[in-house]
Amino acid sequence: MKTRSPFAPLLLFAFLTLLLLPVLVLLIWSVARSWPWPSLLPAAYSAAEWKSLFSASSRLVPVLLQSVLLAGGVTLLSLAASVPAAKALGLLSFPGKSVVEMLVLAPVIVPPLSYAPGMHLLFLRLGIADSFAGVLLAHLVPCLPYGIRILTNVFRALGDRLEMQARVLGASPAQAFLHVTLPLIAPGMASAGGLLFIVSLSQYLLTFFLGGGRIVTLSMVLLPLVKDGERAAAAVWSTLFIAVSLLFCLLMERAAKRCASSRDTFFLS
Amino acid sequence: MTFRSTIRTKCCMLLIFALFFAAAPRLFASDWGAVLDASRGTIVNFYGWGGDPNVNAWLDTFVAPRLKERYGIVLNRVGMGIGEVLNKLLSEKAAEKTDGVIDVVWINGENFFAARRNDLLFGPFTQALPNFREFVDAAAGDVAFDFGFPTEGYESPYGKAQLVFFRDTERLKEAPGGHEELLEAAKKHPGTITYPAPPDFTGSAFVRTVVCDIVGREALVSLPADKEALRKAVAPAMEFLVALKPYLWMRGESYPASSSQIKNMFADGEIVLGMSYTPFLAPGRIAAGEFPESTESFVFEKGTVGNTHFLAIPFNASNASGAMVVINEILTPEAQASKYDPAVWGDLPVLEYARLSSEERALFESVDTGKGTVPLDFMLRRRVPELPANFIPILDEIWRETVLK
Amino acid sequence: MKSALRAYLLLTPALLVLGALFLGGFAPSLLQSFGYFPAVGMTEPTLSFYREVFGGREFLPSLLFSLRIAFLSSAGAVVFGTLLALLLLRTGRGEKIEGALAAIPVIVPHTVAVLLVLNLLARTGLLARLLFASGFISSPDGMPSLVFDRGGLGVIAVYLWKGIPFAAVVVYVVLRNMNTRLWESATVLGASRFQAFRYVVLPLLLPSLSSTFVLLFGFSFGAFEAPFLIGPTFPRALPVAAYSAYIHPDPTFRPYSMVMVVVITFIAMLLVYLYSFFLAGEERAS
Amino acid sequence: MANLELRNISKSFSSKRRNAPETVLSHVSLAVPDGKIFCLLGPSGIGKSTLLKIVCGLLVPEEGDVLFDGESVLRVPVERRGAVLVFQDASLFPHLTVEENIAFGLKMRGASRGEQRQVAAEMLSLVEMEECARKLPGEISGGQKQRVALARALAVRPRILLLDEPFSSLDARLRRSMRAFMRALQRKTGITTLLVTHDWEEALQDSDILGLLFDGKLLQTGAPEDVFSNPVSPRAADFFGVRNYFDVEVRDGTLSSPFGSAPADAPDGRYLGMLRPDQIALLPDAGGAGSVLSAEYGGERIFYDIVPSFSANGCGWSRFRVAASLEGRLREGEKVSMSARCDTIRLFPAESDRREPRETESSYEQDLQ
Repeated sequence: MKTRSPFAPLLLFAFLTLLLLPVLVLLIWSVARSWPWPSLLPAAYSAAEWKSLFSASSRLVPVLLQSVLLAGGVTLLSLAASVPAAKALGLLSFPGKSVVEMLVLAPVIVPPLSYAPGMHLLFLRLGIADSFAGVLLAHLVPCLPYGIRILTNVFRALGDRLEMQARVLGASPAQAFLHVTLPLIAPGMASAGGLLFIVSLSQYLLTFFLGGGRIVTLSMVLLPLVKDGERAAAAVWSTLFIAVSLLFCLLMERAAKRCASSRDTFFLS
Repeated sequence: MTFRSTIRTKCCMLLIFALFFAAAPRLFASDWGAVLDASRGTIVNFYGWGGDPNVNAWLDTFVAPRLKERYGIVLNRVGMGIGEVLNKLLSEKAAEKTDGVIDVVWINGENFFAARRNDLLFGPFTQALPNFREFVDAAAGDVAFDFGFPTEGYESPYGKAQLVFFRDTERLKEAPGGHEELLEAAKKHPGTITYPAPPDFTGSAFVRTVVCDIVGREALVSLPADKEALRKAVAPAMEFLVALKPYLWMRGESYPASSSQIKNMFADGEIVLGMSYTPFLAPGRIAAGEFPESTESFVFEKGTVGNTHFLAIPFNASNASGAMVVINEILTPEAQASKYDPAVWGDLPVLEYARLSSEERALFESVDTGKGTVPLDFMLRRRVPELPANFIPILDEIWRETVLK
Repeated sequence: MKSALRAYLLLTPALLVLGALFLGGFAPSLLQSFGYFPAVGMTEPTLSFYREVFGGREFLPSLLFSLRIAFLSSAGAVVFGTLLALLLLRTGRGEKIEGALAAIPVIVPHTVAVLLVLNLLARTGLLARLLFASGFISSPDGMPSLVFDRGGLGVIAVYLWKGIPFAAVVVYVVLRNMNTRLWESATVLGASRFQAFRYVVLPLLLPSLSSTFVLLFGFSFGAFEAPFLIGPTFPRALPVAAYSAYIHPDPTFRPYSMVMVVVITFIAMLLVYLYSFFLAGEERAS
Repeated sequence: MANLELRNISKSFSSKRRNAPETVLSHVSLAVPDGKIFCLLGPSGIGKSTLLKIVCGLLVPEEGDVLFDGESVLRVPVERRGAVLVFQDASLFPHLTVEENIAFGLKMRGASRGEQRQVAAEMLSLVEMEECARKLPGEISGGQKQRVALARALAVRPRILLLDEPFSSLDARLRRSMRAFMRALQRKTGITTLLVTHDWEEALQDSDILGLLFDGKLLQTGAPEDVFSNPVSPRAADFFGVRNYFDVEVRDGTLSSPFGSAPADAPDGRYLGMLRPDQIALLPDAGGAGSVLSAEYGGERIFYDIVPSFSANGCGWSRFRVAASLEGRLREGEKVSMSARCDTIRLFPAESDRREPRETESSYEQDLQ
């Protein structure tokens, strides 16, 4: 299938340009002061929006802190709940499995609008509405399915032979999990973690409904800016959003690689 | 939620409100010092529309530092539309949540009406505010009534606004003085005029301005808040808007969702005529280099709708005393004069001019209202009071059904 | 039996969260859609809100609009994504680009994607400026309406921008893992390049394409941000209409919103069923 | 049906790891007369399969030409060339039934449904798989898959049939019966066939013509028995299992080896002598020239590893492999004398390229694969 024709690379280039050009335009907007019709490039540039991003009134630090803590917490909790669930779905068969699989899949497609209003009432009664903990819990719903799905595939690929081997060699279930299964699924967990972090970071409606405006994440800042047409400010915050996501993903990828290499030495030793 | 618990909540609420009605004026008048003490070192969550960076900046850089300095209060501004705020309060009420996070809410019109009807507000509290008693004429029509609905001390005036049009004089030579001329202008410049879709605040006000221009306010105010009656009464205005449609931006198939979009489109030169509920929007934007120098504001000959916007305290505010201190601070001549400056916000003051000292008057007189504005007294003379609050959602619906379809 | 017990035990934390929050969150919406909303004194269950919403003049256009943008955007994403995947495979650049390609749509949220589309496709966007510079149009008004338009093109563009790379990566991975000998066998048996794709590769891709289609369809049908930000004033996408009814100042309007929410959820659950069906097919195939 | 000719084919792939392109085929020429089976024997690598892909048009050679019936087909695209390749893994389309798989090529040519069905039925009966017509590839066994793959290839009535190790993934018994089946089928259809394999027994039994491919070069071509008994080099000899090597010297028309002397018509000089395991006889002999290292029971024969005492001089193997009859079984460590008919010794130049076998024969065979 690898034939050389100039057409295919050209088409590929066009595709990638279409996909990436908008991001470049975004960067230009973030430093544009005035960009009147019909100039192709801004008439005046200024770093004002970037400066105001770092001024006190932008609340950059609390927003970033809240975003990262929230998404990080959601990632950790989701992973913690996903690992056992994925193990059950990936390796065991039990009555009602298909129903469980559907339920576990559902929040990927069913939008937050379906459950956010009711969840808000529920949380009000539990006294965790408008709180960090409440938003954290709420984010588990759209995040868990991703974690479970990825890790189910990991468990399926891994099988339970190695864990059984460990048991035969005298490891307790906990030891077998800790010393055999966990190192083996760690790379999968790391890459799932990257995705979970972003899914959480992107949640607008849930954060809005359950956080009551007190939990201000990057998404919460972004949507009104886009809605009200604050293009330069929106561009700046968007860039920040992408940078944070990217950074976390890279960290996770490195963690995954480290896990993978440590897994190798584990095998060698 | 059980039926019995609902009854119980209702009784509790009634009791609390009754207590406030009876005791509030005396209690607060004598104990403002206690209110100040109670609020020192607290956080006040200020919820309101956050779509105008100028307004946000004023709250963050003018009001917040003063509160911090004078009363040790931390002002936490939360940008949230009033619809969302009311819904949140409603859910909280349904769940009997008594320690709500919202302390101050920016509100007026039909939203105040809905909030009052569902007992979502704390009060009456305005008479407890020293600055309200000193500078505000509580009996004035635009303070005692909000879109025709009595405020009864449940909200304190924040600022006054009026719908103002602006045009690029280079491209739109003549300022349309009324709806017919607006249609003429649209025919002459097809696709370059539009208005935000109601229920956007500005778009809704534009529709009411057209209604008042064509039908007249007097013909409407006495009607009941009944959809069919109103539909009949405003039919000529809706017909006009339908006639205007083909000449609008995107042939009227779609409308900008917000006034900020209008602002961007005007700045981009996509439209030649815009409108804002902030009377001094244009000069601020000209100064910032966003609007062309040739921008000029104008109002219809028969006037445009204007109103007062208010601040209220939710029924379950955790920090009601802090909220009162914040609202009281916003009623100081310094604060009111500061936001009057078009470079800052351009919002009209709510204080009674006659009650101000000469130094305080000087604060207002020193404000430069900038280029391209309509003179304040000229504008105020052409101010049409808002229609009754409960008409607003009905008119918005009629617009959706007749014009948008 | 013991393994079943163990499975349930392992599933408990996840099911607790999903059961309590997801189902528990949906239950009040369902109740309110039938007019049971004690907080505002509505305690008589009724079907009248369903009747009113279904009979209303905006519901059907909204539903059709949502289905339309969901269908067009996900079908487009699948088609163009497949094309992109084939290009990646043919040019042999896949390995390098795949990672970045997979990352872009994931790390850029809908809200930012909306901003990108606005910057590019609005009447004074970059595309219009390029057309103006090359003399195709003389004013922004000459630019066809691509955002805020009734067809929802802007919204579709947002979903395409996110969906194409997603579909491309899914298809690319399946293609890469597909035995190239199948393709080769087809051609030595006399299939042209198109025939080999049509009769061998496409049928084998079909389970993945279907599940990707359903997934993207579900996303675009239920998501709120994009149509809220750059959708037309009329008809509004169903989630936007539901949201607007939800924030109506009069709380007695909430059941109308909840009827729409229930409709959205119902359709989404149908899609979930379809998705799990296709997913099972995909797993069988691999 | 056609005769096939390859002229001077060369092909290399650019390797990512090493910068230099890796030569896979260099100047390979061969001819297969109409209706014959040409078997290409060689260690598993890309070379053999690459050659097949070049014949059917999946790959384009850098140099050389492919001719069917004397006509170059290089410019004919793969789908119209009429050379069908059957892969080792059968490569059945998993989403199509057996019947649909067989009819696939006809469908591509736009044959009517009736014709498709008729040919499929014919082919199914040819490969004796009528009962599986409606099954999916996932539901039939490995041997059946290969038969379907053959039927699928034959259904399009190809001019040339190309088989890429078609049975190597099957177990030994099935492999044997499939090979017999394939031979019978080929005779019946008389289709020109190019087969590649790494199994020398298969190659010897199945081919009309045998070619040895090593390191991208064709070492030797000819009738199977000829190639087997007269290898052109130690490398060629090694294709057929372990061979025994030792020093030989020729002087004045006389050959002298550890096995004795005989007249030889080679010029004077040192040579490398070779004998197959079955060409050496063993006798228990306390004063013999070797000792039994190990014995391996091989069914009809016993294979002995013998340590010869004459290996020290540096040129021959340090261990000999001898195939003996079951009678008079020798014990490990027993001293033996080895004898052979000296006129059967095959002579190679002394500096011939050859390798010492590893510890056991099986590992050597693996090495070949």
